[in-house]
Amino acid sequence: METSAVHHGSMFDTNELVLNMGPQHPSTHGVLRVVLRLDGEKVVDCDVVIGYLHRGIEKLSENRNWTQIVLLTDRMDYVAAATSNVGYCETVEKLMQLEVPRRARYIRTILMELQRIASHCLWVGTHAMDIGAMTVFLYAFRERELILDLFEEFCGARLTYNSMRIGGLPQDIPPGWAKKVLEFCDIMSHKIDEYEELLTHNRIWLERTKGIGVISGADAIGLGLCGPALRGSGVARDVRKDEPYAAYDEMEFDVPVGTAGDTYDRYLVRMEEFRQSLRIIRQATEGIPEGPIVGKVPRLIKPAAGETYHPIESPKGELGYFIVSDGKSTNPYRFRVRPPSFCNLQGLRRLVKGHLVADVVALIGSIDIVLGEVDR
Amino acid sequence: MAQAIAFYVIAACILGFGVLVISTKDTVHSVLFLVLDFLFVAALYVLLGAQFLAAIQVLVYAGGIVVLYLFVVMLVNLKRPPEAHSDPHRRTKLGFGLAAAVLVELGAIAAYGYARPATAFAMPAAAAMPVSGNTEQVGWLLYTSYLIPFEIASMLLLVAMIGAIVLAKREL
Amino acid sequence: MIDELLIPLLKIVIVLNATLVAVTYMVLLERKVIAWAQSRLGPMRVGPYGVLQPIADAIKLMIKEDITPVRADRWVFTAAPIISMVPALIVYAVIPFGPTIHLFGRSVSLYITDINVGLLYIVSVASVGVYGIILAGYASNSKYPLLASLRASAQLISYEVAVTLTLVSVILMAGSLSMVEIVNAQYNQHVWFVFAQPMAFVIVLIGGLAETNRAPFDLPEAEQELTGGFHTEYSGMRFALFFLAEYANMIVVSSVVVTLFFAGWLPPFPNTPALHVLYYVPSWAWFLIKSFVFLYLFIWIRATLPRYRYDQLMNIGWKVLIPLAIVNLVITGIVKVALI
Amino acid sequence: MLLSASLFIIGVIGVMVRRNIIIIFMSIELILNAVNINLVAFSAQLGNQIGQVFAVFVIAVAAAEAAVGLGIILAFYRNKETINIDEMNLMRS
Repeated sequence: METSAVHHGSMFDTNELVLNMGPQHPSTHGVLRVVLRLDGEKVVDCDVVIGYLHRGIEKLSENRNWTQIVLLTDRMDYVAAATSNVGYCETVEKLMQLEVPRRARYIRTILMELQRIASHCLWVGTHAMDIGAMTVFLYAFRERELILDLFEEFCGARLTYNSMRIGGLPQDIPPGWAKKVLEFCDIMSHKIDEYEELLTHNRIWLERTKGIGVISGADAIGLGLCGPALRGSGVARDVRKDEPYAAYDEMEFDVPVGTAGDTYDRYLVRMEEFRQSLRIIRQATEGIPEGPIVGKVPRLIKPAAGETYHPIESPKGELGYFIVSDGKSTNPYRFRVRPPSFCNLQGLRRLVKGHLVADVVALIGSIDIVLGEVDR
Repeated sequence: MAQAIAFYVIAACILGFGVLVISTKDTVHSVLFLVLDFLFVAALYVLLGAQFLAAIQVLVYAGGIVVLYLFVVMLVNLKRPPEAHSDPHRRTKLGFGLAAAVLVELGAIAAYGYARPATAFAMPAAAAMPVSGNTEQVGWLLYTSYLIPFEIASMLLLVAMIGAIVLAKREL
Repeated sequence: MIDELLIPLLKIVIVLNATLVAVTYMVLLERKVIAWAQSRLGPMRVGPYGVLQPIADAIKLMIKEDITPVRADRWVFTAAPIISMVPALIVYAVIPFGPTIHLFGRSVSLYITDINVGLLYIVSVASVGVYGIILAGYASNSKYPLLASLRASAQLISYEVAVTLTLVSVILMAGSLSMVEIVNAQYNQHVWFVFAQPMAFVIVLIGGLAETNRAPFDLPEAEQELTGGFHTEYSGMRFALFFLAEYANMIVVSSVVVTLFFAGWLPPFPNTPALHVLYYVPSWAWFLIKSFVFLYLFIWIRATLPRYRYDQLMNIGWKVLIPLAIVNLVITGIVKVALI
Repeated sequence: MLLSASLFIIGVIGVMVRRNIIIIFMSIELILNAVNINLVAFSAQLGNQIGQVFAVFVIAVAAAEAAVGLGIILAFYRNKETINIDEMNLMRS
């Protein structure tokens, strides 16, 4: 593999040091490799090298039948597997023009928002850990554990759920589950305050995140950033609001946006998203309608020839599926994912320039990437 | 007796490490030997009853100056030996010659000293050896009789500091 | 003969061993306290509540393979951990754990030696400790350790300036450089120096945190940034030496803080006759209790705070602590002169 | 005295023989230390502290010299990429 993407001439420039960060580095969140060119500790330039976790999910999907692909989508954003599942199922439903029962859409919404909280828990933990606050990490994992328990009760798995079916859900929620979700919401709202107490007004935290990796709204759009990374720069783009799917059109929630576009604002946006997610979960759980959980799905899933693109708002940003069906075979003709982590990652180079090595890890944490999704 | 033994051991170490400092190929090793050398010099000071100076020696020399050297060595970190080229014997002869001259001169002084034993120095008092309050006495002298030199030294340090910053700064 | 040779030797042996044991248990304490702060249990498997964990750790570190990187500077690579360990240990020579007491009919002082430049000795020996870190970074022949060691040495040197300047004001208060005399001065002046010199105390505490590379100033070993910092390439016993040196330095810093600002071995309110009951607790116990409080504080801080960035760290050192130290020194001088 | 003289000689040899400017600087430090040893020895012999006071001055001067000297070396290295003293002849050419 050609990895020597570092620009030439640096060998002879004694003032610059080429530092290879990753793929085995404690804070590159998986197997990201960042080649930094340093002047002292200042980052002059950086190259992001990806592909260490490439499993060919897109190509693989073209050789699986439509139901089997759900399982593969689990392995993309493995900290938010349910969201990937829903995104795929909804795309196929759109392709087949299937009607999903309202109950299923509500439960999907609850699961996705739980997943968002779980993913943000992981993010806040690792992000704080990268900046040196190790306690938040364990606190956040404690709460993530509660969500994993809820998922386990729902579908039996804790990480890769495979919890969606085209046209609905594999099974209904277990009795008493809704009550547990509400209990969790009560616990979680206190815990968010606890994280904020440790970080939001901490002077060291402020100094480490304010003014770091500033990016304007226009630049962020230009780079194709999405999700909290985009909203941190003041662009109120949220697929849940702009192109509602599942049951979001029936939910009431706000889209938090930042102003400065720095690491701190991205942090604040995500912290507020915790609360908004809880709000959505409460509304959805209290309003789960009765009814079937699976729509009228044909025995053999075989969409008519055609193509479609369907975005959803994953915890990391806009997750879109582009699927082409030739109408003849029982597998997609073309399967393409627009992963938010991948798009956000290309902003990294722009963000880290001129900052210090210590900021690089803060910024990697701040754009919240999952390598499984970047490489697929 | 014990003092004499200690003195000779320390002296041997100082000289040995001194030789190593100038003869080692690797600059970093050389710096390391320099540190050891200075530590032994500090030990010698203790032996001579100058604890304050010993502490200063360790603090300033070992803790400060040599760290600076080490920094510079690491910054200009070169694996290639800088003396590989350009005839190494050009000034070597001169160096040894000069050293020999100094040695001869010293020998002469020593011989002279033995020939006319101690009249000029009556060695006033080994009894007046300060035992404690060494710091106090040095401080007292520094701030009374030698106040002006002291101030000049501090000015020198200030100037040196500014000079070093100006030199080391990349762009003004 | 016994008084001159045997007792000092005995004291050295006791202090050295006690230090090493204390250091290993310090590691356990840190793991436990942080675990509690993070709603975990910490080590629980070795012995009841994990109390034998340090022994297991020691055995593990000793029998681990000791790797020297191929392109490392072999001699310096081996010397570096030793260089960082030795100063950390010999500092204990002047730390007074207690006054002179009577034991088996002899008067035994609870310190190894009391030299008249005690504080200066600590500062200068501590300044030698930086070599271990620099050389480790250099000898590893690897970029992360090199970066870390440059960071570490710059950090140590700049904070040393602030701490040393501050110590001068304490010396002014006490009128002596000897550690024992400093404690006695606090007895004679009827005040713990922490109340007389609150600013100095804060500066020394912060500087002490920075000099021991503890959070939030643990940049040289910032795991998330520089993998392992200067000991990235080290393993086995050599790594253990660095580790021990760090904790030994922590104990030194807390001991120095206790001695300088909290009257060392004296109980609280030493001059109040009503509270003379407190003298029934042995002096060394007071010393250890006070030190323990600070060690706990260090651990607590580590569990709570994020890490500073390198340039911020230097800013605090040069633009905040050193000016404050100088101001403090000048004020102390003026007050001292005014009182005379 | 002999000790300090010998150290002095080692320093002189170092200055003359080595090409590496950093080692030359270190040799100068050795020479200064030799002087210091002398001063302290005399102070101990004569039983007064003046020698030590001068030694303090020498240390201060050494520190200043090291700072400026190393600054020059760094500046020079940045421009010329060498620490070989024979190649330092800017004035001449």
